[in-house]
Amino acid sequence: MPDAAALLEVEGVVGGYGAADEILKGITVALAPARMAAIVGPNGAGKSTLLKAIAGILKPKAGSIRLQGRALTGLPPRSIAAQGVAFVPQEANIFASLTVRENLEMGGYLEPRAVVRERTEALMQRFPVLAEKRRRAARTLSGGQRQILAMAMALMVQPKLLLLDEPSAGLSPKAAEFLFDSIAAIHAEGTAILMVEQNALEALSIAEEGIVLVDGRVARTGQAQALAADPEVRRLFLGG
Amino acid sequence: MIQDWRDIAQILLNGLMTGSMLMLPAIGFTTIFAVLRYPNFAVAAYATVGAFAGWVANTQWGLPAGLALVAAFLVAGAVGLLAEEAALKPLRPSGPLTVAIASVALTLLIENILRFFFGNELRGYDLPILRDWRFDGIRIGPQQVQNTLYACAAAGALFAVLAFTRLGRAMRAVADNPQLADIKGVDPDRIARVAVFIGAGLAGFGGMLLGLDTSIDPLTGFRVILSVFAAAVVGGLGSIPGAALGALVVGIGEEMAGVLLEPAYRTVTAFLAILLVLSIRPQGLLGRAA
Amino acid sequence: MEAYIVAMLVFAGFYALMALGLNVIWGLAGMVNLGLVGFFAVGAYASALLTTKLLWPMPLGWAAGAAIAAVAGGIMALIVARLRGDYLAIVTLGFAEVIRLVASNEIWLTNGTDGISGIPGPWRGDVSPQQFNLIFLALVWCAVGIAFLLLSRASHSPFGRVLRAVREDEDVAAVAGKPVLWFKLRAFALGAAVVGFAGALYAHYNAYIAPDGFAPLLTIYIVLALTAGGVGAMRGAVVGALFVVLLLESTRFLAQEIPGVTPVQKAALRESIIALSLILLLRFRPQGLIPERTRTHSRPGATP
Amino acid sequence: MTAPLLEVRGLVRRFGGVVALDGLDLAVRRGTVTALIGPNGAGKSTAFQCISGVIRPDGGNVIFDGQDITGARPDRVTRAGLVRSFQIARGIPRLTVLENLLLYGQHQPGESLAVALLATQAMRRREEELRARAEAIAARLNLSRVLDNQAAALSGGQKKLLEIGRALMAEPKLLLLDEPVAGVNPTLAAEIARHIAHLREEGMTVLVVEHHMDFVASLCDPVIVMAEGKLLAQGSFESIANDARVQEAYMGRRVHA
Amino acid sequence: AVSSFAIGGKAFSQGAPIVFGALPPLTGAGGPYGPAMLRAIQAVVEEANAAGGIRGRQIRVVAEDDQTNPDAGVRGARKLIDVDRVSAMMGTWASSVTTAVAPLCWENRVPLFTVSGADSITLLPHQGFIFRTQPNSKLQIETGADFLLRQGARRIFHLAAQSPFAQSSQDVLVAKFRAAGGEVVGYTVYEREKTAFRSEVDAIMRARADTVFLNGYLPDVTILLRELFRAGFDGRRFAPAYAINQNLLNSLPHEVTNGAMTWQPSPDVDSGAFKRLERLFGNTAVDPYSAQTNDHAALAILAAAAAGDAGGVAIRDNVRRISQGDGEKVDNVTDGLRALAAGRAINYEGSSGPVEFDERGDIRGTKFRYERAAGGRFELVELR
Ligand SMILES: Nc1ncnc2c1ncn2[C@@H]1O[C@H](COP(=O)(O)OP(=O)(O)OP(=O)(O)O)[C@@H](O)[C@H]1O
Ligand SMILES: Nc1ncnc2c1ncn2[C@@H]1O[C@H](COP(=O)(O)OP(=O)(O)OP(=O)(O)O)[C@@H](O)[C@H]1O
Ligand SMILES: [Mg+2]
Ligand SMILES: [Mg+2]
Repeated sequence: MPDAAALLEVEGVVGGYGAADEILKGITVALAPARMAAIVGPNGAGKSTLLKAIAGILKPKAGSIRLQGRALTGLPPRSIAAQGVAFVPQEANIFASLTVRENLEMGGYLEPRAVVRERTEALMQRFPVLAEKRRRAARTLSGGQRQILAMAMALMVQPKLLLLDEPSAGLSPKAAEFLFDSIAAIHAEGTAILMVEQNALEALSIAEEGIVLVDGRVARTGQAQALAADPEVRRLFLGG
Repeated sequence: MIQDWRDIAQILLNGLMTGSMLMLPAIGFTTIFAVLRYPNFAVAAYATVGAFAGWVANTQWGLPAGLALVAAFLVAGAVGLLAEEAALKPLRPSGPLTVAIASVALTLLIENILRFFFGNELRGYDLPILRDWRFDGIRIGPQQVQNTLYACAAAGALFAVLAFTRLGRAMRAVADNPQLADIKGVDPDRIARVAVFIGAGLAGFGGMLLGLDTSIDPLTGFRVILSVFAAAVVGGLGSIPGAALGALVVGIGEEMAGVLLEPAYRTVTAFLAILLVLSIRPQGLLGRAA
Repeated sequence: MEAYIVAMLVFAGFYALMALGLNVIWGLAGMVNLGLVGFFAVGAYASALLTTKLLWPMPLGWAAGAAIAAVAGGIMALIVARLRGDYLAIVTLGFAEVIRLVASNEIWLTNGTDGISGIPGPWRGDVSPQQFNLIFLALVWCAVGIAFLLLSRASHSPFGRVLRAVREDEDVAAVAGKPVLWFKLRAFALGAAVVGFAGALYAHYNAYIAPDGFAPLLTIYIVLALTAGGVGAMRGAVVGALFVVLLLESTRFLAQEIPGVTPVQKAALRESIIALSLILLLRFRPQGLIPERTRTHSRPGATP
Repeated sequence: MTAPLLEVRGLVRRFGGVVALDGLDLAVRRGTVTALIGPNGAGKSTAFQCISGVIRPDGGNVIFDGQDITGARPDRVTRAGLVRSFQIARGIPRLTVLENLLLYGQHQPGESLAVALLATQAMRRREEELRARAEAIAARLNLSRVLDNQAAALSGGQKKLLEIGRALMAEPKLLLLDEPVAGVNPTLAAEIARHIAHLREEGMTVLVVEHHMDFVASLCDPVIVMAEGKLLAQGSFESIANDARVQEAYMGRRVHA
Repeated sequence: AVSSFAIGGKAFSQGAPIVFGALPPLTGAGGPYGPAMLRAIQAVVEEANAAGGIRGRQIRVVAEDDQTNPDAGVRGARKLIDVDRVSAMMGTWASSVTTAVAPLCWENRVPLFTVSGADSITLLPHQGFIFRTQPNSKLQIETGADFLLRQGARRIFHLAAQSPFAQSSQDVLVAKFRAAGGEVVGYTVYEREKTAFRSEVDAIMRARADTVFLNGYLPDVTILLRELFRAGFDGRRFAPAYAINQNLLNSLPHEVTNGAMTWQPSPDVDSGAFKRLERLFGNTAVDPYSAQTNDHAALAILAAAAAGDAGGVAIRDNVRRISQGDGEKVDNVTDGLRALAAGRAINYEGSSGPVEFDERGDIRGTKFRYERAAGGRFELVELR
């Protein structure tokens, strides 16, 4: 059911890795422009796999993915990026051997030079750790520092759609709070966000919609606050 | 054997001259490694291809040395690109070792294709051979000085590109994490092609210089691949200035043979030098720690 | 024709032994060893010298060949302890070259590039050349069989599991409580022993060894054999060796059928076909003919 | 009070210009689940690296169970009974989950070459024991389903679980966990907390780095706070959460008790 | 298998063709030599087939590439012996290949004709199955040294590629030069596969040698000549004719090669066999190895014809009968076959010399031709 108003439409997507090619067992979700949805669910449910499929890293076996009505299915990641989708993967999300500054510059690879310079400076101000470590190789960052860098790289472009895979993992409470504030701010500027989070309560509290993914299927969808309040969802997926 | 400082200076200079022949192929080798992260032994074949391309340009079409070198670069680069796309690229998902091994087979293949068309005869260029310069009893070869200059220029230019340009950054990003680079909008395949073209081209360029110094046959590149590989490793794989430096270490190591052991043990002294360097710096002179 | 096939199977046996040895060092423990032919030479020279100069009985010579190669392998492992991947490759390659040069230059010991001839073979001269070939065929393939069984056992044992862990991540293996260097050393020595044993047998089969015979080309063949067969799988090593000998030999007959080219072109075509087949094999069977599989499976329905 | 199981005195580690550890002192008492918290980049993981022998400290001492293990190789540290997990999960990608677990099993005679070749009875018996233990641990961590998968084919969270599972396999006296539940589903995280509590009952001592305050609050006592490579504060979770310095450096709004 | 290496497609008269195995290096370090060696063998066989073959039986050559590697050589020899059932083997080049292949030959009773130089080869217990057309290094170096002394050399530097005859050459040189009041001022063994020899050349310059003996092979001697030129060495340069051959002269500028001297075993200047081969090879001059393999084939053919039996033992036993003694002198197979058919005894004089063997299978007192490079060509200095 193509929705004229939707920014992102994922319809009946089936896909996986090599022999295990049915990790996603027919996923249908949609996101309207400038909305934010949080995806929650147990480990191994297929959350990251879904984001990878949208970002073009994984070619789905069946189903379709559309951005503003245009098919993304089968396009390489760089083309999808060029259409305004920024993706922060869960693992291996920085260039370890490049310096922090170069990482940011790579984040803005598709942007003009002047914009890159300007945003690099802006982001360094926003995240002072990055400014402090600008000349260091990213591999020397601590776990939390890496996470911030990965996030900042995605902010080097002004995407229509931001895909975040567990952005707060490994962040101190203070840093996580700051991060969620930042995400909310980016969202407020009109960016649509699809975010996978294990820090589920926090995520559902800033998102408008919630999606519960279990074993490759969408188990529940609905308003974020409502889901967060649902006792069964709380018990099964949100740690009580 | 060593009587005065002149002998020492001469040995060092000889090492430099010997090393100068390895520099360009080593830089080519390391350039490909820097982006694709596997040792491409086919640079041996690309060097031979360059030597033959230069030979054809020089003796068959009558082009001067400079233009023949350009031909060597272009033809070797093109062959490298073609071979990469057809033979090696499909193997990349199987891991660097598989590609490395396939590149050895590729070397055999290209060597024999050349043999098929050119036979085993030794060939020489239509170029004069210059006498050495002498300074106070020390001997320097103009040809080798020229080689060194070419290699340093190539190394400098490449290093600058890698370190300071958008393309260079993208190359290093692809080397580091091709998938993430793709996500950020880089076409890793295109970057790989650029690297392979430059790397193979430089190997071909170096191969022709090698041919100028020796003579060419289908084994021209193969004879030096061990030393080339050693140079790149000693310098630190993936480091462009490292490859140039490594070539010098290997060259000097080989020329020291006469002093340390016997000339018949050239390779042994070279490997002792390599072992020494690697036991102090396991990642090579200018390489980054793992 | 039968005699020829027998002889080629003997060769395949040597290659299989070498591939098995390499598989322990490279396939299991993940240490790139391009110095294979060096250990082969050490085994060959040790046994040849002991049996011709000191008149040791042959089986003792073979055992000594394996033992000396093992010691060389152990020393090598210590020297390269801190090196990884391609850095290891160049040092081991260098080792093989050093062995070859020593064999060429230390004439007092090795007879230099003249090589050592007249190395005894079991019942050589007492039986016909054909029978000698058959005896050796049995001998070599027995050795392959025993090596195969022992190494398979080692590879599926806890010992092999640690080696595979070392191959993937030394830090993790160390944190798991395993003395990484000690494991590497034993793997290197074990693999080198098998290769050295192959060298010893080879010397007595050929009756003659010379430095020229221990050129890097042989290492290339074995590495190709192992890759073709499947790195990590012991069966792969044996299958790969057979495959490479088949490829090397069958191309002779194929090349003969090509009309209208000179002999050099034929030779070039033959080697091209060999190279091309290997590239194609890697392309279409990237894990080799026999991919590595782990044998430790959980029991069905296992619950706490 | 008995001597602490682990004692770290004046630990220093520099990386080029960066001082990651700047004279860290800390002690872990036997039978506790101690938390080590602190801002990102405080030096927690570096402290783990130094204690477990993966990197060498530039100064200071690590004393474990009465033994000075400063700068000892990681395998020795592990065999002494101190096992750590990695923050950024480092599975052995081409081994299966089961093999990853078995790898951490100790006292396997089959790791000697001769025994491996002979496949002795002792080896097989020990292998059975380890296997039973591995299966039990996997079941606890929800990994039973992926026991035969290669570690490379796990989801991000599953890899973290495998990290914990492997460390448990070694039956350590002291377990060092670096962010065990980052990226782990909250329901499972709570279960892991219960499991760790259970291990403490059985006499194991645990030092855990974690940013999830619910997890820390429910499980850990005492809590050690470090910042900029040094000890900042120490005490029960309550006292820590109310410490102004800690709030300033570390806690967010939500955690203010 | 039917071989397309077979020469002479004419219908076979009488019975199966006789098969000769050729095992030259077509790839690897010997690659620059092998192809011409094989061509020389085939030329003779073609000629013999045109002359009606051996008592009506045609001859076929099956060639295998020894890859300049004993391991590959042994596999190739196995195939020739076991599959093609050759009655003679010829054209092995590298000493290591020859030594490795030799036991197979004598065990299977197949004579082996070789150009390898290592003295040890004919000392093997080969039961007469080895024939070496290359003079052993003692003989060869002695004549070379005599020539150099005649040319006025007194201070010689011996630069030898690592090979089985480096040391024995050195011993001979020292003895010869000392006896003549000269001196070997330096002796260096170098690694053949290297691409630079600057330090070696420095040593020559330092030793103030008036003559340098480049005891190596084509690729390395090419580099050495170049290096000597660069260094401004103005003494004599002397090398075996297989190291400095026409191919080398073609590949280097004339000013580099002018004056370099070579020597090789040779028949009389006007030898018909040599002329024939020269004609066949067109403008590339005949190198010593192909001159020898040309004789390998001729010897095998004539021996088989003389025996009336193409078996290996028969060939072994008849080689000396047709190559020495006071039979009718012939310098080609056509004449030889005709003479034998007519029942006359013959003495074959080949393109590499009079080819007479001693009891060990070594070539006996042969003549040598000494040449000097000038303007990219060889000119004869003397023949004795
Ligand atoms: N190899 C290294 N080279 C240079 N600096 C390093 C290296 N490893 C760590 N650092 C620096 O040392 C500091 C401490 O890092 P560490 O990883 O110990 O932090 P952490 O407390 O574990 O943080 P997190 O909670 O984010 O994981 C950081 O500033 C980090 O950038
Ligand atoms: N590279 C891979 N190859 C094969 N299977 C994989 C691979 N990566 C993940 N899987 C499997 O796919 C399933 C879904 O993985 P995915 O990473 O999407 O989970 P997730 O929902 O993101 O979990 P988590 O919260 O733990 O990150 C898991 O069962 C996992 O074992
Ligand atoms: Mg995930
Ligand atoms: Mg950390």
